[in-house]
Amino acid sequence: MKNLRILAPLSIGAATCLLLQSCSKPPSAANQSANTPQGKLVLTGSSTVAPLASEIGKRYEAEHPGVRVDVQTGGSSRGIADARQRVADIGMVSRSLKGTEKDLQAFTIAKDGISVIINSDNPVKSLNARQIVDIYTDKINNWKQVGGLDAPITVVNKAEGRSTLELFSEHFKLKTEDIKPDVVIGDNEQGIKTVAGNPNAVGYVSIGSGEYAATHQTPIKLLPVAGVAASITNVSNGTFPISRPLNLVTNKSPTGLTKDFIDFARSQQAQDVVKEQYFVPVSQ
Amino acid sequence: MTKPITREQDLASLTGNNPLSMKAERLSLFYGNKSAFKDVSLEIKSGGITALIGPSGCGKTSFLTCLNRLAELTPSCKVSGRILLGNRDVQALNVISLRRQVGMLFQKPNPFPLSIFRNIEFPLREHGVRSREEIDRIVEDVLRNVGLWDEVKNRLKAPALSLSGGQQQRLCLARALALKPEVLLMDEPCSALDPISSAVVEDLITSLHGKYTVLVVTHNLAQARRIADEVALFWVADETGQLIESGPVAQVFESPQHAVTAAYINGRRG
Amino acid sequence: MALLAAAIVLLIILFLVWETLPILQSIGLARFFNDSSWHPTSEEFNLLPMLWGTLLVTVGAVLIATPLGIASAIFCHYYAPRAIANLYRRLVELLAGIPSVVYGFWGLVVLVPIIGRIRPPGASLLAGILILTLMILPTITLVADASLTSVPPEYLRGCAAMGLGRWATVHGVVLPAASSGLLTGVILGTGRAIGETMAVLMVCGNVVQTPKNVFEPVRTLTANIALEMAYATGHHRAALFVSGLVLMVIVFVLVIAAELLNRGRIYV
Amino acid sequence: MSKNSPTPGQEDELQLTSTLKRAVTRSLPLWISSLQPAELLPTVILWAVATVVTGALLWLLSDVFWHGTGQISWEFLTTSPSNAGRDGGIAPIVVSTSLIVGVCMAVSVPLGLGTAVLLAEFASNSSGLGQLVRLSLDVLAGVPSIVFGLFGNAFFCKTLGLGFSILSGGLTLACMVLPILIRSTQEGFRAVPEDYRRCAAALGISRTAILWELLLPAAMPGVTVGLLLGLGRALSETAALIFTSGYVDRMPESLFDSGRALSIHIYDLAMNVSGGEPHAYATALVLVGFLVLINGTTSWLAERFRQSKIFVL
Repeated sequence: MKNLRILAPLSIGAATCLLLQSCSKPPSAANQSANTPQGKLVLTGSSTVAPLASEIGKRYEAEHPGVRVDVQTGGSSRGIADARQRVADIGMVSRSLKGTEKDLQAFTIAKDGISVIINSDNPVKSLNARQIVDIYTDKINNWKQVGGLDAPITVVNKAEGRSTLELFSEHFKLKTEDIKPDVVIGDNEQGIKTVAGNPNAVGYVSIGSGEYAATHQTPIKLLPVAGVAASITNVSNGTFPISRPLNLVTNKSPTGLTKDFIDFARSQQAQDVVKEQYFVPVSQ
Repeated sequence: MTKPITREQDLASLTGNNPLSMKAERLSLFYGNKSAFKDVSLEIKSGGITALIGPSGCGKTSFLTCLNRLAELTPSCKVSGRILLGNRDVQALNVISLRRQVGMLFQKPNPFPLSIFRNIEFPLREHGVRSREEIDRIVEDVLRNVGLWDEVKNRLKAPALSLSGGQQQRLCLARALALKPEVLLMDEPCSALDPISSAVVEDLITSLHGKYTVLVVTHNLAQARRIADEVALFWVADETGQLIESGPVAQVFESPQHAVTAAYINGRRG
Repeated sequence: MALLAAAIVLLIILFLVWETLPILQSIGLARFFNDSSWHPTSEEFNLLPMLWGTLLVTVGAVLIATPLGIASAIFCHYYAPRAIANLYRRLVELLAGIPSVVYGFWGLVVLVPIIGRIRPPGASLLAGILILTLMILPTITLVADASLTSVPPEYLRGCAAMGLGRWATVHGVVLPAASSGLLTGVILGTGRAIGETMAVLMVCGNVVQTPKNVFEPVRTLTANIALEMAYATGHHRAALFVSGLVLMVIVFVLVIAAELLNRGRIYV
Repeated sequence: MSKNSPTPGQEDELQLTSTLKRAVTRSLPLWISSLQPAELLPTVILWAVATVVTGALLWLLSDVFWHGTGQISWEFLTTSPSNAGRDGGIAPIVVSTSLIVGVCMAVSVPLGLGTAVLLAEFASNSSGLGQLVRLSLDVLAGVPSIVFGLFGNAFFCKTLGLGFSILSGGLTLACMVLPILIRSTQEGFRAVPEDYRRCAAALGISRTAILWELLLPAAMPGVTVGLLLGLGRALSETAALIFTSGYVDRMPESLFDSGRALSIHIYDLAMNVSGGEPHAYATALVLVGFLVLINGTTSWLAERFRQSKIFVL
C-alpha cells in the first residue's frame, strides 16, 4: 500500500512538472528572420490535405534544417477554427472559404476533382446529370432504368457537411435533404471499398483516389461527367466541371516562416509532391 | 443398484432396508512418490457408525477421499488396492452414481453461494428429480431431519452463506441426505464448529444410525466413543499411514490389542 | 485518488456541456427529439434514429457476444485440454488489441460484400452487430475467464462429492458464484460497444433512419460524431456534441439499470 | 487433501484453485467416460462455440497475415515513412507508439491498482464512495473514444498546455484504460478469500505486506486481464489519439513531440491515402506482433510475480 500511496502522487507530480516545463516553452514559435527561417510550424485541419501537407513539410524541413513542420488532422472546420484562434499557424481546408470565413486568407496549394464511380462489373457506360439526380433522389432505383442490369441501385452518399457532398450537390443542384442514400460514408477510401464490394453501388469520390484505385486492380470505374472523362489531367486543364481547391488558410497576411512555407507549397518545388499524392497541382 | 429418490423411499421407510456396506482391501495411496497410507484393509459395516481416529497426517482424510474417488481430482495421486461398495468394485461404477451413493461432509462447511433452498434443490434436479412438489417435500424432509427447518423455513430464499457455521454444516448434511446416499463420509464434521453446534451435529450423526453407513474421521476420542460402533486407528509408521487396529468401540477402548492404541487412547501419545 | 475516476467523468461531462451550451440555449433540447430529421446544415437536429441505431447495434452485439464470451471462458476452464485452452486464451488476448480500424476494414472488405450478396446494400445493422460482437468478445471472455479462476475450489470439490456432472457444476454453482465478475465483463463489453466509433462507421452504412430489419443501414451516435465533426461548424458542431452528451446519458441509464437489476441477486 | 496432514498433498492444498482446475481438466477421459446425455449437449455446444469463435478470429488474423507478410522487412521496421506512408518504413511510429503506451501505463497502472486496492480494502462495495466510483468507472468505460479524443484535446492539449504531444496522448489513453484496469483488478481482489486477510492480520503482518505478499498475488489473474485488455485498448485506439498525440510521423525527440501511433498510421493508410493499403496491412501485422510480444511479457511477468509470492512455502 505504501508503495502505491507514494507512487501515485509521484506520477502526478512528475506529470505536473513536465506540464509546467512545457508551459514555459513557447507553444509554436515562428521565430522569423527572413533569410534563414527557423522554428516550428503547426498546421491543423483537413485529413484530405494532411498527407500532402505532411510531405511538403518534409521536403521543406530538408531544405531548412532549422525548421520543424508539424501537421495535425481533425477536419476542415478544425483548420478554420485553429487558424482563426491562432492555435495553429496554418489551417488546412479542403474546400473554398465560405462567406462567414472571409476574415481568413486562403492559399490554394492543389486542386481535387470529384467523379462518379460504379463497380467495374456494371455495364453502364455513362450517366447524364438528370439520371444522376434521379438516382440520388430515388426516382430511379433500378439499373435497368438507365440501361444496366435488372438490379436495385445502392446509392452511396457522403456524410453531411463534407465538402465533396457540398460540391456534388451544388453541381447537380441537389438539396441534401432530398438525397436518399443507402449507404453514407466518410472518407474516400471507404467509398471506393463500398463500391468495389457491391456491384450495384454508385458513389462519388475524390478523383485522385478514384483514378489510383481504378488503375490499381480495384474493381471500380470512373464515369465521365458532362461528357468529360474523369481524370487528373482534365481537372488540371480545367475542363472537368467538378473540382475543389485544397487550401492553406491563415488568420492574417502571412509573414516570415509561415509565408515562406506557403510560398514553398505553391511553388514548382512542391508540384511533384502534389502529383505523388494524386492531387492536381495549381498552375501558376 | 442406485436407490431412486422417490416418495416411497423417504427416510422413515429406509430403516427396514439395510444400507450398503463399504470395504477397502489392501488400499494404498501415493502423492507423487510419497506414500500417504499403505495396505489398509477395513470394512465399514452396513448401518453402523465407524470412527477413524489417529494423529494428524496419518492418512485418514486421504483414505476417506478414496472411498468416493474424490482423490482422483488430485493430479499427482495414485491409488492401488480395491474398494467395494456392497459387493461391487467402485472403479467399475459410474463415478457420478458412486458419489451420489457415497455422500461426503467436509471439515469446513461448504454450502454453495446460492440460496438455502437452491443448495438442496440444485443437486436434486441434477440427479433427475424434476417435479416441483417432490423437491419441496424432500427439501422440507431433509431440513427437518437436520433440525434446520424451523430455523430457516421463512427464509429459504436467503443466501446460504448468511447462516451460522453450525447451520451451514447442517445444511451441507441435509444436502447430502437429500440424495439418499447409502454411505456418508464425514471429515471431522464438528471440528470447525462451536461446542453447541458441534453437539447438535453430533446428535444428528447418532440419529443416522441404522439408516446409513457412516464413516467419520474425528480427533475427538470422547466423541468417537460416544457415537461410534466401530473404531479404526491410523498411525504413522515407516513414514506412511497404517491401520493399526480396528474393532468394536468397547473392545478398542477397553482392551486394545496394540500398545500404540493403548497409549493413544490414554492420551500418552499422539 | 479513488475519486479520480469520478473527477474525469465530471470533467468530460462539463466539457460536453460547455460545448453544447450555445445550441441548448438557443434551440433547446426538445428539438433533438422532435425535429423531422437530421439535416444539421439546414438546422434539423433529430437524434432519435441514431439513438435507435446505437441501442440496436449495442444490444444486438451484447446479446450475441455475452453467451459466446461466457461459453468461451467456460470452455477454457472446464472443457478444453490445457494446451488448447492456453492457445485459445492467447488468441482471444490478441484480438483484444487489434485496432478497431482493422476490424472495420475487414468488415468493409469481407463481411459487407457477403451480406450484400444476401441482401443489398450489405452495409447494415447486421454487419455492425457482427463486427461489434467480435470486438467485445475478447473483453467479455477474458474478464469472465478471470472471474472463473476465482471461484473457490471448495465449491468444485463439494460438487464432485455429490456426484454432479461437469455441466451441472458449471451452471449450478460456478456461474452463480462468478456472476459478479461475469456482469463486470458484460458491462465493460457493453461500454466498448456503445463507445466504438471507427469500425461501426465503416460497416453500418450510416444512413440516418430507424431500421425496420437487420439488413437496413443505420447510423450510430458515435459514427455521427466521427463522420461529421471534420467539417462541422457552429450549430452543427454543437449538435454533434449533443450526440456525445446523449450517449453519456444512455450509458448512465444502462449502468444504473444494471446496478439495480444486479442488486440482491448476487450472493457472494 | 487433508488440511492437517503434512503429506505432499498439502502442496496441492496450497495451490488451491489452479490445481483443482487442472485436475478437473486432467480428469477429462474420466468425465467423458461417464458422460450422461445431460452432459453431452453442453459439451458439444461449448466445443462448437469455441470452434466458431476461433474460426472467425483466425479468419480476421489470417487476412492481416496474408496481406501483410510480403511487405515486412528489416527495412520496413527501421526506416521512416515516405510518400505519405506508401513507401519507407514505420520506425518512428513504432517508437511513438511505445512511448504513448508507456506513458499511458506509467500513469494508469499505479493509479488503477491504487484505486482498486483502496476500494477493495478500505471502502466497502456498498458504501457511498465505492458505489460512486464504480458508477463513474462504468460510465467512463462507455464514453466513446472520439469524445475522449475531443476532451483530451481540449483538456490536456489546450487547458494544460501540453499541445499535440505523446504526453497528451498517453494521458488521454490513461483515462480510457483506467476503468478496464480498475474493474478487473477489483474482480481479482474479490477472489481473495477473506480468510487470507484475517489470518495475516491475526499474525500481526502489516497491511503493506499483506497486500504485496498475499492479496496482489492472489488477485493477479484479474490484474493481468486488466493489463492485457488495457494495453490492447491503448494500442488499438485511433479516435482518441488523432486529436491528442497527433499525426506527425517524425522520430520523436521528447515526450512533448507529437507522434503518430500505429493505429493512426493504419487508419490513415487504409482510409485516407490512395495506395496505402499494402503498408496498412503490414503495419497491422507489426502491431499484432507487438501485441504478441507485450501480452506474452505481461502474462509471463504476472505469473512469475504470482509464483514468486505464492508457491514459495
